[in-house]
Amino acid sequence: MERTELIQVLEAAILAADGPLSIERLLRLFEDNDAAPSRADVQSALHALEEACGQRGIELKLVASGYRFQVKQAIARQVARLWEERPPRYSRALLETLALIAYRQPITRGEIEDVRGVAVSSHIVKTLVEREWVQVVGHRDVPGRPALYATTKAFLDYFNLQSLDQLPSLKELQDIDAIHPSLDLGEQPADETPKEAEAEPASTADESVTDTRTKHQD
Amino acid sequence: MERTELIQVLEAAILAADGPLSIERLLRLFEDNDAAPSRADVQSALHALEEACGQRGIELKLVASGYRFQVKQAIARQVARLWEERPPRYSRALLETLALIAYRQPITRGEIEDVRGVAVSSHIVKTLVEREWVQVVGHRDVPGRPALYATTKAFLDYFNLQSLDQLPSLKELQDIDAIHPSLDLGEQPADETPKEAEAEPASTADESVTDTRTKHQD
Amino acid sequence: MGEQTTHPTVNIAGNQGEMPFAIVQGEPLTTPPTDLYIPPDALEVFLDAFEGPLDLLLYLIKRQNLNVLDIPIAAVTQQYMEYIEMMQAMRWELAAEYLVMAAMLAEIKSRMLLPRSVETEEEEDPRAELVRRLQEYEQFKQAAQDLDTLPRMERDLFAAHAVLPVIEQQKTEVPVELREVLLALKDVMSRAEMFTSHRVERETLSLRERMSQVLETLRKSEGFVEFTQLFSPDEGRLGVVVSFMAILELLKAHLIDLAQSEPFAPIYVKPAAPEASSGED
Repeated sequence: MERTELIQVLEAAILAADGPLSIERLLRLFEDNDAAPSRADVQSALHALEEACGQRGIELKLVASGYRFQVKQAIARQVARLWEERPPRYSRALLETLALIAYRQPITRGEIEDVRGVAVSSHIVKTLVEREWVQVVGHRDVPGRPALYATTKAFLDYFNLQSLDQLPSLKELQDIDAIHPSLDLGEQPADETPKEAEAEPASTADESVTDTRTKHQD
Repeated sequence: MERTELIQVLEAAILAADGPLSIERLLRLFEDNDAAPSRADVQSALHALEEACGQRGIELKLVASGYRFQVKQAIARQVARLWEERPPRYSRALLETLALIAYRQPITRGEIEDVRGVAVSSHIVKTLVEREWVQVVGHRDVPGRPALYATTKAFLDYFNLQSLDQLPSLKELQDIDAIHPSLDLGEQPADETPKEAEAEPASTADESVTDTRTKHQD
Repeated sequence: MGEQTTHPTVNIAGNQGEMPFAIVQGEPLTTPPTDLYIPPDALEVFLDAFEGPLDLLLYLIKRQNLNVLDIPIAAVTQQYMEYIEMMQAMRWELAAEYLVMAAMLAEIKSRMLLPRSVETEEEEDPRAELVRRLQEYEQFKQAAQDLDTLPRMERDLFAAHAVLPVIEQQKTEVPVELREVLLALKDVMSRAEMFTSHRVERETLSLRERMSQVLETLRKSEGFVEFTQLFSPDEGRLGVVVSFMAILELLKAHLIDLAQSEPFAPIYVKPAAPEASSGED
């Protein structure tokens, strides 16, 4: 198969698909083809496709479940005017629950409630499951066998991520020893964090927010 | 607005929209823009976009309600394989219709509906005819002159049968679970045929379901 | 629920007046209350603004720019209690979690007051557990905010799609097993209560097949077919009988007509229709 043709088919397939397409799925397009391209061919073609987007309004993006084309961020706001409806906003409760599932998975509802200090409404869990951001991956072997929740690839796709690694890192916990070194609590791992932590505990949180925001505004 | 940017926004908008976009709708994207492009600008940009597709897998198409990108015809077949993964299945309704035509031929759509108790969609009949499993062999001489359907040789070929005789009898069907999946039905002796065929050939063809039942009760 | 109304500003000191903290009767409250007095109308909004006791406590601590690691437990407890009492006075149904926290604070406070026994080494700071929970909660509160700022679909990102054109002569050759067809028939027959018949149907099928063949022959020849052409002697007597039965059957069903111009002249078979092949369906 000609490279030009390969690139065209890949472009068309990714655009025609309902969701991101993995390399495996793309390779299967050529399965019965006599001159089926190799994985390396496909990867190189995808690379070419990515570069060809330079002057275009869209870009090729690799997210958790594969490749998709998306509107370039620089012009997304302009394009967003197509839709009258405002994009959905999510409550703090939902986002906190989602964050706990993302960072602590697999996790039970009870464990989420322990951290948040309040009950998690079933409505929130239902919404997360219905959006296919979260799924039950098993049950904890304790009385009641509570469901264990984990995030899905669709969650990563939605947030433009390839893997959980790409989530913003959690703010470090500080040891109370930093204040009272005499009291050895023995619970938390005594790493090197306390020193930096001492510096300015409150501000780090705020800075990271601003960082992320400015990063994605341009 | 820069022409390059205009082209990018138009491309992104048409690709991001859920349906074709009219020029009016595209113009509205720039409504509050100080340097809003004119209609002529947009048209010329669309033209440029169209030409830029030369080497791509997609093309810009003007359909009744506006512009959309679609996969080029030449590679559409290849791209369509994306959806082949899940082999399509015929509906129960289609299989029942096919079975009734096989066992009760020649039969009209109305007669099929009588047995099934529900309307037979033209889509089903069309599919069976297109597949060349079923053909119209005549018309019943009643008002409306409904088409009479029968199975074809292609039907027999597909199911690896030499003749309809090799289909199990209705009675045997009751024990279908006992029938070997490969349906090696060719062993049945054919010599009793004439005698019993004589018995009452007419009734099955014309008379309604209930009639058949009452008449043939032993 | 909007961010503006739900996020108590984390960093309070000297950093006021950006976004309204809450809107009460149309008046924006840009500054979170610095003392304990909250306008009664604002109280509900205020409570709504918190995601629970940990969130409220965190707010109380941050508001005074205190270090989470070194909470002046007495002062914070007092403030917390005052909120709770006020809310109870307003007869709001407080989530049980708020009361549990009140009890926990009271306990820590009393333990802090107890004189330390020197012998017990490595005694835990009574606040340790609370501090751990506060920090942990803060961690995820922050993570949730970070998550919210990530570019995401529908809001910042839009997937690009092209449609697939109608593919010409695309034959969808759906595989079907005979067994499936038979099962379908079994179903429809049971529904139609056909199985009460004890007839053997095998013969009928060959008869029916022949009927279809005769009709097809007629259709293909587009008119008259000579009677004898419908028989093939090489099928033997059996085949001839079946063909004959089929023709009789078709005659009876008024699907064909026989025509003969004079006695002993060839018999012709034709479709019963006035016109041969018109108007299907």
